[in-house]
Amino acid sequence: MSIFVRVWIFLLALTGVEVALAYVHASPGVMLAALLGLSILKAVYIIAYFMHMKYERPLLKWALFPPVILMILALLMLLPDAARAQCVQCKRTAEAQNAERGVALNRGIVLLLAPAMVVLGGLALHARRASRH
Amino acid sequence: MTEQRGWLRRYVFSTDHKVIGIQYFLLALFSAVFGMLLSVAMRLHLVYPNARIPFLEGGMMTPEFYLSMMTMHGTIMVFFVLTTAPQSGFGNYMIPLQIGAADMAFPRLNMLSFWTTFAGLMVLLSSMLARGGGPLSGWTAYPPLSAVGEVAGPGQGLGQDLWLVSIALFSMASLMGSINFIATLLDLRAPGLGLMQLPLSCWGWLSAALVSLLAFAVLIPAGVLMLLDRNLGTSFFLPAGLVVSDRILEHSGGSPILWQHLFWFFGHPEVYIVILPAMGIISTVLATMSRKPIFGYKAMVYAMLAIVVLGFLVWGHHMFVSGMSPYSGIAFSMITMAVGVPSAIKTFNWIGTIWGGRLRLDTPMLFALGFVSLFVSGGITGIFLGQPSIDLYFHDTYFVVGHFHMIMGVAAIFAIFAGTYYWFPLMFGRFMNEPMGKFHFYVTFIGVYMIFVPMHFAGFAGNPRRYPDFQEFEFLNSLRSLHVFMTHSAITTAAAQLVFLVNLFWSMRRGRTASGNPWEAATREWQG
Amino acid sequence: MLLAALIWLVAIVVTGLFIAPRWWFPDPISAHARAFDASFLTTLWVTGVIFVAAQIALGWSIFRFRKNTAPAGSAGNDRLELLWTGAALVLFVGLAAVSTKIWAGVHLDPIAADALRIEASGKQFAFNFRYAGKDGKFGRTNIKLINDSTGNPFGIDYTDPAGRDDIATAALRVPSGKPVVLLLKSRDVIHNFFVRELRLKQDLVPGMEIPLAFTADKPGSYSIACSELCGLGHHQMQSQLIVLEPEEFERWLNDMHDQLQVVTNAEAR
Amino acid sequence: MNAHAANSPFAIGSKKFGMWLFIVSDALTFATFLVCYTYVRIANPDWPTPFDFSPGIVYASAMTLVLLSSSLTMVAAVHAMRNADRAGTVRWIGATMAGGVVFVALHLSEWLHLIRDENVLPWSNPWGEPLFGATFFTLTGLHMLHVSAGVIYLGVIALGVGRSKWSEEDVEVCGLYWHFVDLVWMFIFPLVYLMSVKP
Ligand code: HEA
Ligand code: HEA
Ligand code: CUA
Ligand SMILES: [Cu+2]
Repeated sequence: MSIFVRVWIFLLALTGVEVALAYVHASPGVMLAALLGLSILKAVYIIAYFMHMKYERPLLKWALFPPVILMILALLMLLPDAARAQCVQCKRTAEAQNAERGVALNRGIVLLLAPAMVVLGGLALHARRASRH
Repeated sequence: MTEQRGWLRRYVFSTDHKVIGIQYFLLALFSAVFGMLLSVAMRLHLVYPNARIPFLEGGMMTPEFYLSMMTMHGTIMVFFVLTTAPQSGFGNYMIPLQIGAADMAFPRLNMLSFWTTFAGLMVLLSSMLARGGGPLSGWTAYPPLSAVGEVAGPGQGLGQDLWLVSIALFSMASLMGSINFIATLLDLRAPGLGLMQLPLSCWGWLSAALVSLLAFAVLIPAGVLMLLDRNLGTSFFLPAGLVVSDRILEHSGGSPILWQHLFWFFGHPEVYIVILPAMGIISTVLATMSRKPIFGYKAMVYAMLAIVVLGFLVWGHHMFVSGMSPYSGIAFSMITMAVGVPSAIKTFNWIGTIWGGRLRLDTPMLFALGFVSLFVSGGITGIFLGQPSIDLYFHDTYFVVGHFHMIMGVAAIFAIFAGTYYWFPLMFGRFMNEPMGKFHFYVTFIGVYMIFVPMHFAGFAGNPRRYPDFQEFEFLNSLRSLHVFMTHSAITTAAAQLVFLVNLFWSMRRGRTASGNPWEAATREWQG
Repeated sequence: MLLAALIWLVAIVVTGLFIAPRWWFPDPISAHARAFDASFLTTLWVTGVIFVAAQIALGWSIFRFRKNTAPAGSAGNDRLELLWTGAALVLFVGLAAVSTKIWAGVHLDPIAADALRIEASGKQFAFNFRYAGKDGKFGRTNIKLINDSTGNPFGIDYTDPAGRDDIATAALRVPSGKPVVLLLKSRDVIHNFFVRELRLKQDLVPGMEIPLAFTADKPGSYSIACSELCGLGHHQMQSQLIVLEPEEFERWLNDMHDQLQVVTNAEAR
Repeated sequence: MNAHAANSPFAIGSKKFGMWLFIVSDALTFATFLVCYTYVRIANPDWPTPFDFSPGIVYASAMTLVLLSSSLTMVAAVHAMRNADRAGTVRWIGATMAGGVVFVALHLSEWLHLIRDENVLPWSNPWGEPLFGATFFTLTGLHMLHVSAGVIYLGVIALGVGRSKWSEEDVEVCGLYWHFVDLVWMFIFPLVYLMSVKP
């Protein structure tokens, strides 16, 4: 039981760090990355300890989490359009700035394709291995 | 327990997987017949738009009535026929039998899932009668048309809300169903029955359940946001500066493209939810009726899994002309073309399966072979559409309508037919009538080619879809003979379905009795 | 037997329909449209061969083994499996590469700086086009001023000098051989700009302004058809693309401008 | 220890596996809402950032504390059940439910404050971008719905455990759901509140 209390304290501490971070006034991008990173860390602890994933067969997490992660990455593929969808008036003035953002986002798309390809490659490799014997 | 209650428990609120399977099957059958009648009415309106019809309000079919029939036809066919019969219908009936389990993992959830589907269908049907007309934004319901409410024209009031509620109910039912399917297939297999020994039909149901678990989870939020936009004045899908019917709307900040992304994030995987169980059923039928094991079992399984993964990454091919980032277009196109590869593997392996077999050309086998032919014809046209430059012309023309009717409208329907004729002896202890079955097959097979091949040519000529009639454009008038031909073919084909219905119900009572394992199948459901 | 024959028949009839087509694309009127036709034909040939081969093979397997008594076929062959996976992959990637080039030509290549800018706007159920006039600048707009009956479908604010010479029309006139860029918008729901002869289609999305560049090189009049479901009158929503010789186009533009002058003068009085 | 299904590759019971599948799917639902929120925020660069340290952030932090603690009591309930201590289980579940109720109460009072005092509504708010209110109420509302459903679910389980009905697995499955609701809040709190603190 004491391990769970320690996890609980750790999670509270992380929450405190998050709140403090919010008042550091970093740029939104940096802040988003930091907050998301901490949240994912918290989620990992909740899943591992409170939800007992740590005590299950590893196969369970391999079955459950890759699909969710892949789906969420795939969903991110729709974000490049957010910058395109701005109202016409704001767009006129912010055209240049948008173009820049567009390039960054487009690089993001390529990055997003990568996990899909890795998964597929893995599948193909596994298929080959399995067909050997 | 009273007599009455016993009957209710046994046949209506039953938790038995066989009863639920048949309930799903009958629900799909009813929906299919209704959807088919709608399609015939649509075809008639397309070529005789001004025909006088005595019982209708106004004396003829109005354009808004056509559009609402079209919406209903698409929604019913995709959701309540093709997602229901091959997956929930046959799946529920067969999975426990094929894996040697007593029932599904969660029988009560199963019942709940059926009745939620049923409620969804009722809500959908009632939407046609809603004040202000039935919903008419198509089965894809693009905002702003579908989100701004009555100002946008008829059918945008209560009808559209009911449509959304119906879809939400259906999604929840599908989530329950897929949880049940996955848990059953992984947990309840008979001792020693490994995953790689499952019949391919089970793999079809498993992979479709996986897709539906993840895809419907995205459709629900999309539907909720749309309902909020319509009823709470939010603007998730509505940008600033809308002037609809001379009224300035108080919305701002949202984006119509967002809905398209969410809808197709679900929508494309949805078409694979439709085809994966169909592929599984066909693989099983082909192997049994060729009296051979399936060719390349492992390749078939991996091809299905590849379709599951890739199927989630191609949704943007429905949006090439939507104003989406052109870079995304390239990425989506590449993956779309890659989806053709596992489909190609499956096609070759099906041919490999019949190659050298001792074929048994009974009706189920005919439908299975018909499926392969139609799948190739319909899949090939997908290769055109998957190229963004070519889609610049074909998007929303009858070429697309031809594509999806070939591969979904009929290939997947053929899988239902094959499954029905194949498992009928198991379900009812009798055969379906062979001469009637053969007649049904040949007329339907020729008929659907005659309906849907001409659609591709209409597409070449640039004929846009979702047009209630073709009177306004010079270039569409010249396609009239083509459309008349399609309409006549559709009526003939639809009439032939009557033979199927008669055969189905007649054979339940009167069909030739069947022995334990009439097709000499190797799978478990026949061994009991 | 019957089925095998039927499948072959289907393959032959369908191929026949393609070889002697009665229903086909209209003639192309731009370089892009011609590139489209070429790439379409390539795809048609590649997939056509596969289509015929697959149907013939299917029919042949049925025909050959319909009365087979000694089962002979194998249950798998990894070499073959790899072969067709690889072949399909190469073909698909090849087609996608060609397509991407044409796609980039429409949506990614920089638009010519001297291209004629025309605003195109959709509404239920009509298209409107706006030319910037002599000064080459579009005037300010305000949705409160939108009024179709007084001929101001764009809501041009005439207090803005740049807007005084803007010309709004219902048909799209462009000079032949000159690059044109349409700025597509919509005021209510999603519509679509589709000209068959240009082989181009692009949605008009409210809240966005999507550029679409083309250079038509054959004078004539062509239909613009709305190809995105926009409600009750979707099937009636149309306009004309009128490609004029450049001089003729100049003359038309001047005429429009003079008329505008007359109207504004009359208003001023 | 744990009853598990005959041929489960994971050696866990079907109910537990089913709950995990539900969680996967529900996680994706929340992810979709969050992606939509991100989307409209990118599309509207002048997104308001109105939350004061007090009461806004203090309140939300308190809610986080309550929810996290209720997860801890839920862990205790599962442990008690494992030790066949049914009375203890009911007590710990009771504590968890109390946590849930307090969370909802705090949340509702925050909502009321925003609606009544600050005039924030789903279709408009005093700080500009109307979608601010829409996303705020949708995300937190959906989460609150999950918490409320969880409290009812816990109640049903507690009642049954008191009458020696449910098994150890049932309590654990219920716990999974509860922790998941907690987990979702770990994303909503920073993304909805902390990303919108007043600069
Ligand atoms: C069962 C349903 C189903 C299936 C399986 C598919 C399969 C495919 N679909 Fe289709 N599609 C739909 C249902 C389906 N589709 C529907 C309903 C719509 C319209 C929605 C709407 O707007 O209302 C649509 C629309 C649609 C579009 C959008 C068109 C538009 O609106 O502009 C595109 C574009 O890429 C597309 C592509 C594909 C591709 C590449 C495949 C591939 O998976 C096909 C792969 C199969 C083969 C290729 C054939 C077999 C292979 C061989 C014989 C091997 C050798 C072949 C070659 C080397 C070429 N489909
Ligand atoms: C499964 C899907 C399916 C099926 C089977 C069909 C069947 C048919 N469809 Fe449909 N159709 C769609 C899905 C389907 N359609 C979709 C998604 C749209 C788009 C809607 C939109 O734009 O929003 C559409 C749109 C559509 C249009 C275009 C409307 C437009 O754009 O204006 C047309 C026009 O001709 C048409 C015609 C037909 C015809 C003539 C038939 C049939 O008559 C062909 C003959 C019928 C059969 C061969 C099937 C008989 C089946 C049974 C009896 C089932 C048995 C069931 C069990 C045993 C359980 N359909
Ligand atoms: Cu405008 Cu269709
Ligand atoms: Cu698709």
